[in-house]
Amino acid sequence: MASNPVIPKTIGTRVKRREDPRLITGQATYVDDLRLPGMLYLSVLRSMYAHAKLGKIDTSKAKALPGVVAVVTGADLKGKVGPVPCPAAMPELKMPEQPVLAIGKVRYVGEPVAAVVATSAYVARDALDLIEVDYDPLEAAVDVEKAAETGAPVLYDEFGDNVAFRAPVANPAVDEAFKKADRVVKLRIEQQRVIPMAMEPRGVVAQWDRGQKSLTVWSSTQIPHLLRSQLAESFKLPEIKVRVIAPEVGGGFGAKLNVYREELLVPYLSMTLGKPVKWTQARREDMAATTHGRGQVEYVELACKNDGTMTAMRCKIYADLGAYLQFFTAGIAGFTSLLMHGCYKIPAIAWETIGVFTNKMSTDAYRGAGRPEAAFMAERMADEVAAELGLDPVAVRRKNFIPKEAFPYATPGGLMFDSGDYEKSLAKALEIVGYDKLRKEQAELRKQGKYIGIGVSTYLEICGLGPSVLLPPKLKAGGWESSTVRMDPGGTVTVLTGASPHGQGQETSFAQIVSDQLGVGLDDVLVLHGDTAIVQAGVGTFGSRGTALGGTALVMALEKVKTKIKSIASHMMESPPDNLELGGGNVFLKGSPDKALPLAKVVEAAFGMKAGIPNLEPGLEATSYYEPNNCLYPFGAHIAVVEVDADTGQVKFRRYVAVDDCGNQINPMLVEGQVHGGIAQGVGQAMFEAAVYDESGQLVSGSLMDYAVPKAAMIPTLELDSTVTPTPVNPLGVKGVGEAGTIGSTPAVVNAVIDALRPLGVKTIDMPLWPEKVWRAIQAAKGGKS
Amino acid sequence: MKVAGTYTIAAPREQVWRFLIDPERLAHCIPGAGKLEKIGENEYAGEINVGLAAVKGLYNGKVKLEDLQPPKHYRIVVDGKGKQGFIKGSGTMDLEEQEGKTLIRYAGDAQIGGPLASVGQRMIDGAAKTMITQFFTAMEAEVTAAPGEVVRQGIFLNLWRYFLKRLRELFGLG
Amino acid sequence: MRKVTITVNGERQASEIEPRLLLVHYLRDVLGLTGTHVGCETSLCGACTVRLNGDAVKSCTVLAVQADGGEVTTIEGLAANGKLHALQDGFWEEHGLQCGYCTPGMIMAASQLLERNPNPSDDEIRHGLEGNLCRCTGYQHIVNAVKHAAKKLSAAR
Amino acid sequence: MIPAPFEYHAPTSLDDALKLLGSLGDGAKLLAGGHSLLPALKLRLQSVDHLIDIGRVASLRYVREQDGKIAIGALSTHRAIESTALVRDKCPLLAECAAQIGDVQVRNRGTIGGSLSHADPAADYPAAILALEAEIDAASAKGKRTIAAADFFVDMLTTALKPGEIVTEVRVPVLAKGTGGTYLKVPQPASGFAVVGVAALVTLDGSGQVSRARIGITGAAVKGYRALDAEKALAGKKPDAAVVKSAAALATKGVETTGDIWASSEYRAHLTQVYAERAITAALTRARG
Repeated sequence: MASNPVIPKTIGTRVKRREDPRLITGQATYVDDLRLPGMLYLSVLRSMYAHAKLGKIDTSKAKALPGVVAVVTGADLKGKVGPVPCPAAMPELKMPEQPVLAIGKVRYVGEPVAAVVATSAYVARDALDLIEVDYDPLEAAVDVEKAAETGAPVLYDEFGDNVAFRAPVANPAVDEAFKKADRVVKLRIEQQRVIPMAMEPRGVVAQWDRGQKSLTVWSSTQIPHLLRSQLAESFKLPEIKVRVIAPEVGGGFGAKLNVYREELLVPYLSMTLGKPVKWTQARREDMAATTHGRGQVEYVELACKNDGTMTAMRCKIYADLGAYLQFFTAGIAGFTSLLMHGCYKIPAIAWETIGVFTNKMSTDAYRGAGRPEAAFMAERMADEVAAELGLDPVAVRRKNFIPKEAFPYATPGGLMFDSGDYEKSLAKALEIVGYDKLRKEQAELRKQGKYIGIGVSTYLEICGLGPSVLLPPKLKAGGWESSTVRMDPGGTVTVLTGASPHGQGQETSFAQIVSDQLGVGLDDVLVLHGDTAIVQAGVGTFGSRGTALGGTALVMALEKVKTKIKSIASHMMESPPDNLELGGGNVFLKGSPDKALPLAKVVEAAFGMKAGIPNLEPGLEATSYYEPNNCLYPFGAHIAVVEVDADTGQVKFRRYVAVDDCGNQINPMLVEGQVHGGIAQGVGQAMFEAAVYDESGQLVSGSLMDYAVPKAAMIPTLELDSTVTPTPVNPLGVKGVGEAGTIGSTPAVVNAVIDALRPLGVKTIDMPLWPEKVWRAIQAAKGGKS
Repeated sequence: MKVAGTYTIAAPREQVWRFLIDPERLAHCIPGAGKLEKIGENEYAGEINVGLAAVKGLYNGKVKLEDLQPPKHYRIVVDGKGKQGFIKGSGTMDLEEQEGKTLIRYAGDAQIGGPLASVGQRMIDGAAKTMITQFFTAMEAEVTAAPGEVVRQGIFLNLWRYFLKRLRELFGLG
Repeated sequence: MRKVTITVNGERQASEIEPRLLLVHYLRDVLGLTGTHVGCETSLCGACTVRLNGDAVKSCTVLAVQADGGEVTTIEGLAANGKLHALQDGFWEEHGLQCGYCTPGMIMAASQLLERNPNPSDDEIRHGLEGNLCRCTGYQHIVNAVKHAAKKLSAAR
Repeated sequence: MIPAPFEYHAPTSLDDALKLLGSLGDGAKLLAGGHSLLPALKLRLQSVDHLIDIGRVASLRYVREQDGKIAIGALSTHRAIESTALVRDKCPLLAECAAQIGDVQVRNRGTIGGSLSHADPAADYPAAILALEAEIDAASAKGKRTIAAADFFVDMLTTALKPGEIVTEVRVPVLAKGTGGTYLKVPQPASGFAVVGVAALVTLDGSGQVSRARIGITGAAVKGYRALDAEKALAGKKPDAAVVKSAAALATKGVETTGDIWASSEYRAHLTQVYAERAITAALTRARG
């Protein structure tokens, strides 16, 4: 395939999105927009306690409220529905059972305790206030390091302690290198918990068809097919009796890449009550009870020579898992450790990951999922090496880059980097920002008492999962994606994709691929997704895989369709198929576009069957599945320039430059959009966002009153550019760009702030860089105790 | 959340102590509290309408006095639950006699949970400070009242008393 | 229950509603105008922004009874005679949206912004949209979209 | 997201509103713009039996000059205050303050009367109202009275308003030549409330000495307050940088600052002093013309 690259036509151009007309006119249908006859409304009562024994739950008053149809508790559901499926499997992983509604104990604030079904959402909400629950509060395990210690309050008595897994990967070469090192730099890094906060909260509608004995579930999910398989298994229904629809989905960022309790609860209630049931999450529920991201404490050490050459790296990662295991909860830290060296040629690495249960919401994938943590580690350490040795941070990076000649590059963690040219993207970013001049300006301004900081991040990530072995073993899907291409009798093209985009724009980029390959207009292509009754099979959209995997499956299916088109045309044009090409709505002889047959005639022949072609199978349709043989490794260079107000600790952006390399770009406008959005979330983590739990496990930043999602004026104007280093892994040469911005930006911002304050002696500040923390770091440094 | 501070009451320690272990008079001074029922040795239960103006809620509360060392020290454990959340806390009161007045040192730690905590964190510290001030002001009025005198409590009256006290202190009249 | 008459997108609507019904629920559940979204419950995200008597308001923080006798414009009523509003066009041209959830509120807020300031700077746009959160775009394309619309509107004047 | 049920009343005159308020008693609550009350109702942090929507009392919606002052009807929105030429020209401090409240949509609906009555410790108005020594009129079935700004903010979420009283008008002075004011704020990045907000108003005499200084502070403590010590430290002085700095250092003297996740009590006090310095400096620049 790699030898047959796609000829670019609309590919590489800024095609306007085909999804937009319905979205800008208010005509799109999100889950909460569904109205079904006889629909009932579900409201969920959630625990106010982080850790408590559940006593009596009195639902009698709620049941008596007019309009209330049913009230259920964990006891009512026991043995009937649940537990929540989890595909995780690691050696010696402790796997707690996650009931649909709490049984016996609650383990985080927001855990579902009871549910009300009523004839209106207002009544359902009123009824919640009438449910009385006896809690016997227990001490909560909140801090991840303390929770790992013996003597900490234990979430699961049956496990004895809170350590879910301990995965040490020792390497004698690392110890050896540290012994020989000229210098060793160390950092403790806190990756605070953040809340994904898709603008559309989660929602589920379920409709049980009594006649057909079939279930239809609309869910705001990134993985409709996976959800169908899990629902079928949970309800012991054949998959043909379960249809899952992900209608318009208002963002996911990894938080909708899961099967949640409500996705079992709502269908169960629809099945038992015989009516459609709808549940829409309120924002505070979303913040408390949709998976969180990050949540790691890392102890990192790096050995280097006096010239800045990095020789070995090791880290110990405490992963704050939260109270239950969701799909990827246990696996995220694995990505962090595998990529801890970033884009640097560090010969030896070692790590230990410790997964710890805490009385908080589960952590799971959030834009980047493990890689932002890794990039942060590598990029912060690169700056620390530079500071330790008095070198320029850029020089240290250049000294240690994996050179472009080294690809494919086998990493010490056992990965195979596909392609890269780290120097190129860095050089471009430096040029745009005017690095040398900026450094001079910085020195000048320092003399005037102004603290300007320049933060460089040359990130690297892994995406496009990928070879199936990298996904959780018990996941009911591999690392593939699928596509069907079907030409319609009138000459239009319907594409079915197993990817399930929710803002990324694949209805457009996939139409571009089809348009270029078949020579049809963009308006003649319809891309369908997100409905298991329409789309053959699929895995979903996450991990920057949509275009790389779904797009490649599409190219493969198109190849098959094209072969058939050419074969039909060859009969009609009396020319061998190899001599034919498609373009401009025609099939034509290579080199002679004037000798053309309208594609419509071929389609007519395939559907009308009147051209007298022997042995022709009617129709023009093909399906392909694509599983890559390797992952993809996008990279780039981000440079943040900030000014710190040393009197208050406030940080202001002066510039932000990003040069990203995601291989070939189908639609540069969509790529830009992904990078912009990614950077905003990365800046959000660096400067504003934190899921703050207090000592007793209360989520005190549990609403938008205190959880600071960046607003427009908080994000700087972004100066973007790109380099193009195609991957040899897939025929499109594309990598993936959904997460790149998030991964690259966080360390750039933090490095910039530390860089600004370096003369004062500040070495590290934990994220988010709230003014008080920055101010305190300055005060401490001034007092000589940084 | 941790709170700590001192408050001086113009009354002898014995008198303050008697007040502090009298649930009925105590309840009279807890902002929003109704009648406290005795449910055990030094343990009382009742309804408290806690909060400030716009954000008020009804809590079912329990108060327990522990580690009683008359007339100088005890520990108070409070546990309240309502629709808007819960409050669970404990604190110590240490009484020191100072020339006929009593210096009260209080220190406590409270957990506030539920909806209150998830949207109201910015107000909690201020609310606690406000309510503590209200409590002590009310208490002072109660403690220093003549026997048999019924003290009218209420937020405005107590705040007024508080300001008068501050004024007196300011001008060295306290 | 209370009777209200509200003109929504130019059509008079008479309904009998509970006083506690929020304007956003009235629009979505009573009138079926689901283009206006609910994104938070603390009056901060702006996804529910509509125009009420000309003002951009968060329809989650207005009771429907407060709008009695008033005029409401929602995203569904923005395009005139089947022609997209300059802002709708701008958001489409400049890729000012991804998942689309914040978009109706963002566009409605931007429509007020451009009425008050027909030629805003980047900074004025960013501050003028402080009541609307977007989690996808990083706002840059939104700023471009508003500028695009401003240009188009001033050319039409 | 869904308020508990209540009875709804929509009087169209102040008299009717006062009658309702008088007759319905404790279970009744006034609804003006609703941007303090409705969020609390939606979160069920508060519930009411009766909601008296005074939004239709048109007589409380005005901004006009009268007797050398600017009179603002209680139902004037923040937007009206920020955008009315009269306020912008003659009392820019207040316009600046109004312009920094919440966001555009909030300012379109929220009212000065509602905000003041709610007395949120981190609301913006208290700083400006205190610095301007505004007068606040309150009406009840029994009559009308005027409350001085200094007496209005009693405690956290608590004002000097008595049960049955409605704020009807706020009066601020027309600022004379030689007087400069500004409102500077550190917005909490999520909610937009003031972590700290400082309103500084200074008047310089012919010799360039401070003849009068008023500093209102919000966000820092349980209620808005005047930084009297800082004001005193400026009065009668030639305000060079050192004088301003030492005056600003007194901005939290005797005040117990509050703490939350965004700013501890200690940091808030520090921030108040830094912003007081900046606000005073900016006000002086304006006073000098």
